[in-house]
Amino acid sequence: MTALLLTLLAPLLGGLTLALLRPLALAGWFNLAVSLITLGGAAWLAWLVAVSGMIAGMGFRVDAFNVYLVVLTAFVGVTTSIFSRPYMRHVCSTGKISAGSLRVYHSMYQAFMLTMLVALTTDNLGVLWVAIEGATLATVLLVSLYRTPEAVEAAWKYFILCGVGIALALFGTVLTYFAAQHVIADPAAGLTWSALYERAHELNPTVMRIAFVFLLVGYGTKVGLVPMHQWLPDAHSEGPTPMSAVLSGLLLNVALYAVVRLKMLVDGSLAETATPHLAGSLLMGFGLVSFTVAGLFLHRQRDIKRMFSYSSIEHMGLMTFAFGLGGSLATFGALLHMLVHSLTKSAIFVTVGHATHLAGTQAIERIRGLIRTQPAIGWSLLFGVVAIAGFPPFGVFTSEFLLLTATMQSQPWFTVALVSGLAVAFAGLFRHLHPMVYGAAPEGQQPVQANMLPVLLHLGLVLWLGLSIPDFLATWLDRATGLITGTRLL
Amino acid sequence: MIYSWLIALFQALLYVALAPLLIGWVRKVRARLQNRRGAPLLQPYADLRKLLIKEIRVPHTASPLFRLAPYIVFVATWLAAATVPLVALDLPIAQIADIIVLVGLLGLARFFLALAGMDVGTAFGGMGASREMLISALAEPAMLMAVFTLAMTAHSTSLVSVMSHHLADGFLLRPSYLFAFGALVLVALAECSRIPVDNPTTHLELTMVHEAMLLEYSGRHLALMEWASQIKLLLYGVLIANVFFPWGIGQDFGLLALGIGLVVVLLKLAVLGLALATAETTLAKMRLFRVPAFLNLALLLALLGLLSHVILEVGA
Amino acid sequence: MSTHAVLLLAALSVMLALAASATSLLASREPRILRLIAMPLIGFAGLAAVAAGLAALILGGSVTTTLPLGLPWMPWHIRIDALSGLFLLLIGLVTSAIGIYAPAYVRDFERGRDSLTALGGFTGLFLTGMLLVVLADDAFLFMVAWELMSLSSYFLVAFQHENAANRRAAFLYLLMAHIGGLAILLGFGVLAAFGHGFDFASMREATLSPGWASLAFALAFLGFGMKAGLMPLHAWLPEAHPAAPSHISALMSGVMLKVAVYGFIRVVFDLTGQLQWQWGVVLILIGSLSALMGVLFALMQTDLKRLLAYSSVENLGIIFIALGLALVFLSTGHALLGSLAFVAALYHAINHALFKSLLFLGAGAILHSAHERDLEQMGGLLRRMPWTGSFFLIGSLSISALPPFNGFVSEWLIFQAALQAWQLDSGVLRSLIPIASAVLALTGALVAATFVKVYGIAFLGQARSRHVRHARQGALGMRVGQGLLAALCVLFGVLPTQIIGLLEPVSAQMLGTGLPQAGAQGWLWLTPISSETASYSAPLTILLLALIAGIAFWWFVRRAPRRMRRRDPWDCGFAPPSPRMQYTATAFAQPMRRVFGMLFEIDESRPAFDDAAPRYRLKLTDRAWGLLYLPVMQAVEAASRRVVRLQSGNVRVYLGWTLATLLVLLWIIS
Amino acid sequence: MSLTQLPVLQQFVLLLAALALFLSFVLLAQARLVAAIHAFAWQGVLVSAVTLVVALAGTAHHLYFSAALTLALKGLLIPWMLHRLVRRLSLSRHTETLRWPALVIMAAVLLVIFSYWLVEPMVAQDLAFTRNIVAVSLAVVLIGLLMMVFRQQAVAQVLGFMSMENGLFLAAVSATAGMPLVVELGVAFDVLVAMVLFGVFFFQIRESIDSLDVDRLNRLTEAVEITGERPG
Repeated sequence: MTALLLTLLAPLLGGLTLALLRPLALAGWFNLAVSLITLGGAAWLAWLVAVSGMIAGMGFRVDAFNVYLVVLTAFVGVTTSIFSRPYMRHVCSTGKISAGSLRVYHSMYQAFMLTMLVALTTDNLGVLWVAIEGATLATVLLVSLYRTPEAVEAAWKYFILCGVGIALALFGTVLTYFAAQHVIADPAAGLTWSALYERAHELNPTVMRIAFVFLLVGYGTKVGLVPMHQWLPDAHSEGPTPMSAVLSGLLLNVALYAVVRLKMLVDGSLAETATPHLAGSLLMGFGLVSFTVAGLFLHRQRDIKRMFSYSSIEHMGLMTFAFGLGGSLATFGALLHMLVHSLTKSAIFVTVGHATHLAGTQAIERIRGLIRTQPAIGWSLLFGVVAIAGFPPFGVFTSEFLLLTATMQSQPWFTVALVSGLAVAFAGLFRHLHPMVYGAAPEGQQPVQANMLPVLLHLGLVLWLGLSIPDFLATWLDRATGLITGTRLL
Repeated sequence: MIYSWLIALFQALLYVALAPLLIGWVRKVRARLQNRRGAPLLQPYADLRKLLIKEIRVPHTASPLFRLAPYIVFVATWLAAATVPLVALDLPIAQIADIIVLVGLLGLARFFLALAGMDVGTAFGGMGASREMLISALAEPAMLMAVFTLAMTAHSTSLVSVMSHHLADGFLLRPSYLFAFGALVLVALAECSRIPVDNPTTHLELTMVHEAMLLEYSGRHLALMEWASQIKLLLYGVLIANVFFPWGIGQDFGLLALGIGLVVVLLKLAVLGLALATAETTLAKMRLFRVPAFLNLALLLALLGLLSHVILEVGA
Repeated sequence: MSTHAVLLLAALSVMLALAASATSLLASREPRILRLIAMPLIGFAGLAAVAAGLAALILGGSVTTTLPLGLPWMPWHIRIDALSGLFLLLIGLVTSAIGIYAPAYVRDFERGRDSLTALGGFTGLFLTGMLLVVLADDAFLFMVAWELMSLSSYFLVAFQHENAANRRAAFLYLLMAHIGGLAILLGFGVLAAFGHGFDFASMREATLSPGWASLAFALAFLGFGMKAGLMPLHAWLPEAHPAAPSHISALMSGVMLKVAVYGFIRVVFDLTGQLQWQWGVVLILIGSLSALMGVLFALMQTDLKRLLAYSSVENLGIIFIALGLALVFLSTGHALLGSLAFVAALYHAINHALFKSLLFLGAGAILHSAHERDLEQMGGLLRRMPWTGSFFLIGSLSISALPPFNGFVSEWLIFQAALQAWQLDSGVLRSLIPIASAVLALTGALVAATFVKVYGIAFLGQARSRHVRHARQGALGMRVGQGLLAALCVLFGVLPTQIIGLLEPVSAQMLGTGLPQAGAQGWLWLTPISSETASYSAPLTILLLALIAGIAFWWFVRRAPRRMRRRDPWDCGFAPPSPRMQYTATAFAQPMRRVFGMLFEIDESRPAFDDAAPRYRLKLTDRAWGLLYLPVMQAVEAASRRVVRLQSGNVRVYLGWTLATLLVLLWIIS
Repeated sequence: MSLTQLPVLQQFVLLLAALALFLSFVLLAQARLVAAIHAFAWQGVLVSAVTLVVALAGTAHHLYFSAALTLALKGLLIPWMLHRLVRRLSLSRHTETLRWPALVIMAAVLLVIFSYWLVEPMVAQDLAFTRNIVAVSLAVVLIGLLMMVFRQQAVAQVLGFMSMENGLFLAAVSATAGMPLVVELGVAFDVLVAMVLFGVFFFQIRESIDSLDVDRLNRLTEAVEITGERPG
């Protein structure tokens, strides 16, 4: 429990102090330190969970499903803060933002981490909602940090769309609570996920069905499911790059996590009805649509960050599909995919950040010949995209392998859509990637000092996961799979 | 064993010896048909002899391959010929190569012939080579198809088995054989560069095919090349004669059998030569781009032969 | 020598390959490392692979082990049986030759700006990938290795990426490789679904309904066929193979395509189990198409490496025809004939690996010393580089399937198998197969034409450009590398009986029957079915050829002492010909172009009579593009153009979408 | 059971709910911004009143607290903030002409029917704590969303958003006897922060496009034609 408190308090206090901390040079380091503490707490927590299986109490619940996401969140938080320190200094020195907004940036960074961690660890659906809404509030200011018209516009859209979505989710939560009241006497416990999960089969299916639709549309907006995704590329492309990294790497995951938790409840309550797999089918539908549409979007990109945010949508769609498909194999694959995708994608965004500094623009047609200008950036970008495109020996391949074979086994016809979607997305990515990394170096672009450590760290991990999944992680994922599907793989 | 090998050797030498005679005979008959007296029957021998003793002139631009080619062409053709039963069936040498190998050996000869044509780097050489390869490319499948028809009938690609199978059957009217025969004749005309595909006697620049490749040769090189083409003609003659009308060929290695075999095969060849000469006097050489049509006819015949074999003879 | 030695050798080979890529990480600092360490390591890896392969073939049986990598519930399974042994041998032979050749060849790049680390590192990974594919015994490792192979070769294709054509080639290559890989993966998915496990052992156990089996076959054929460059999925091949450095082209064309063949054999013959004759028919048809079209395109090319790439399409077509025959015979219960066709396919696979690599290395040598890929600029190279010239001649003879070289033996065996079609019951097959063999014959003749053209234009005649006129003989290593392959070509051509003895265990292990008759008449006589049916004695052929030629030569020289004078070419008495008067490659192909014209899109412009500077321009494109590839590309483009309307930019529209989605879903569930 | 058998308090609740629904119609159609804000304030008051009545009727005591909270937040604080903003943005005189008002109103009516039809089965199973106010609150939510779709004015959009929140509160109290306190607080806090941020954004938007017409926030789009460069 202390571990959990440490994990949660560190960003809370850190955020507050950063809001007040004057000397900017220090802020970056302090930010990093706080993230490190958080990571330490998360690691401790993970160890405890690995030992005891689950930690619950004080309205919190840490089990196999969310503990690895907690660690992931903390880890990406650390690496991104490593990257963001010099990056934001550079931004600040170019005069794009004022010292004050830099302070806002740092405190909001920690606030965002806090909301993420709370959303993951809480056992209360209401608190979950509050936390995710909080994440929106924390990031919306960061999106408009640069104060350019585009940035403001992006922030507004982000705010409005996610606000509405979240509101719908709240309605869904209310309905769930409504259904719970007829099952659970104690009103206080009416929103505790664990309590609901135990008696899920008693929840009134009619209510839960409607509730799930609201929750799906609501949190789905956050996940970036088509057609509620429109905020995502805007927010990613206009916010500072570290923000894009954590948005793509963490926020989407957490939203998807919420959807899956709720799907578990609905599945329980619909088990005896005529449509037991309603939730699953809805997820599959949304997943496929997002996956395909995002793949097509990739072909017509002009902005490098927008491009990769669409690729995030595509992968979220893939995971959603996998969770909808159900079955231990697919679920295991999806869980793994959450992990490797956020690692890879945040690595890519870090690299993209350097590339944009190098070229001085986010326009794809102005980023050319990176390998010639600065091999480190060029190769990292190339390898990152290769990894995200699902080539071994990177981990994304492993999850896609599991996912495709699972689909082939249960729903063969969907594989056609999946394969064509993957091919389209691949072509879309590489047609833009090739001219960016290859070719002769353009005139007047000087190498920038870039810290490639986060990228190497992430890609190294993804590579490791692709070659072999360590036992503790395997058991976590397997326990989570058991939790979600009821059948374990190992 | 040794004896049979000796006979094989004798037969091989027989090919070399007889080849010019066949050419002489064809020319003679043609001359007669054109109301000329024509050169004596043995003129080709004299030509070869003269070429052999003449000095060789090699272009500056020629590479070593230019001088190597005649030997390879000659030997490959000869080896191919040696495996075709001429007077006696079932010689050990026939085991070395079945029909496909035979086609392969001829291909080897052609390959080097064409290369030799291109070696000097004159326009005509290249032209000849290009056309030769076109013709052969179209002729080879037809040839193999025809051969396959026979092979599938005899369930074997070895000439010996084909012939003995044919002998064992006695005289049968096989439609497939009829088609195959037609195809093989057309192919033979093309392969031996006879009218109507090519004119062995012309040196009119733009119509040459075979001659264009030999243009730069002289002396013994030329002799070898000419000789090789004569052997090739003889080979096809024997192939047609002995495969479709194997009767009379020596079944054992007794002198009598061999003698009869020789006489019979000479008679068959005489008849064939007569036919060839008649054809060449009556037909005119066709334009290069009519040749594909001509060879497609051959291919069609061969295919018909094959199909009629599959459908009419094996089926049911 | 125990079976574990096989494993150790294989492991050693992989290790060396990895070591090669590891060492070349330093090459960016110290360029010579690539030449002095990395490339030799590749060669040694090849040697180790040869040893492992031979050991596996000779010892027979199979060894398996697992590595603590891969999925948590499924470590990497390794298995070496006769089939893997054979392909290890194949990979090893070519790779060792390249190990000798490459050091001298990569010297050129030390001056260039392209990253040597990339070159060496990805070459090592490429080799590793191919080795692991052959060693893999479970779907996961297989796919990992497979994609590693594709990926690293993609980087090698994109190696000289300042050339836009190379970039496009690399893009197309990786895209199609990716799609193919996914198809294979799905095929494994089917097998795994019935076998309840990703390891091949449990897939073998699986019993599939014919429908599912056919699905698995179709997926495997799609995937592996795409990699093997079968028509009409070949488009990437003639683009990608020439783009890579020549020794890599040799690896890709000579070895990687064979790895695709291996995968196909492994999945269809080994894992899928019950075969169906319809599959055979499909293979035969596609194979014939690829063989014919491939060679026709090769004949039309003027870029040497492109030409060789197209001829790879043709040869893979031939291999798949043989596999198709094997499928037909096996599924109709003619085990012996099946294994005959099977062995023929394997034999041709090895042969193609040998002579195609030889030819690519030759092309590389020309590129190295004359910096020229365009046939129209070459000529007279035989005198400039006699060694390369001679080796290239051997390669051309082998690929043209002329006795007594190796290409001939395998095609002869295929013909022999095809000619046994009379044993089949179905009249359709009885008439289809001989026609396929006719196509094969036509292909053979056209190949001969193609390589007469290549050799005649490139090595004979006179140089057509200055830099070719001053080309110099390549370094010793390059010559030795080619020499090794050339020697192997001759060896495999002259000793077919022994080679088949080597191949037999494979078919014995895969199909349960070998070729008992093949060597029954003694090592001199190759009699695949029986001595009455067909026999061929390569040793005697070459012996007699040499003997008679020798005698004749000796006789002539003795009788007529060499009286020989050099003179200008006669050329029917025209002026002494200049290089520009020679027949060009385009001209050489003109008759064929005219005869087979309907198969291509030909865009030809002849000069007018009164043209001051007359120019002849010819552009020849593949109909497959217009029929298959462009429509797909346009469809995707159109679809994306429609879809982006979603991102209209107006937040109210977005909100409208949300509302609509909500209402629709609510309506659906109620 | 029909209305007549209900205790008077619940009848009162129904009445208030109906009024709230009517007010969101008013919000939807109201052209003048200030008036709209007033309407919104009244809606907030009604919601809190509903909460109060439910508290009186029921046993859940924390509902008194949440009623007070709602009143403070929705009835007073937020409307006041909006007023200040409108004044500072000098939009007091601003009126906005709604395109095809009749159509929009019809759509809203359809939404009401839809939500009733949707909630019908729940009511049929007689789960509702009070009679199907759930339908009403759902309608309020959806109409709020509809309003955001049809209003181009940023402030009006925020009003729509807030009235959605009202609908949520309504649902929370009517369907369930109020959410757990921690959640109530959290939600209230979020709404407050959201409001503050909205205020910040009004100014940012204004300074970037010197207007609050959201239709002019349309730079970030992909729909315009581009010539996709070939690969490689």
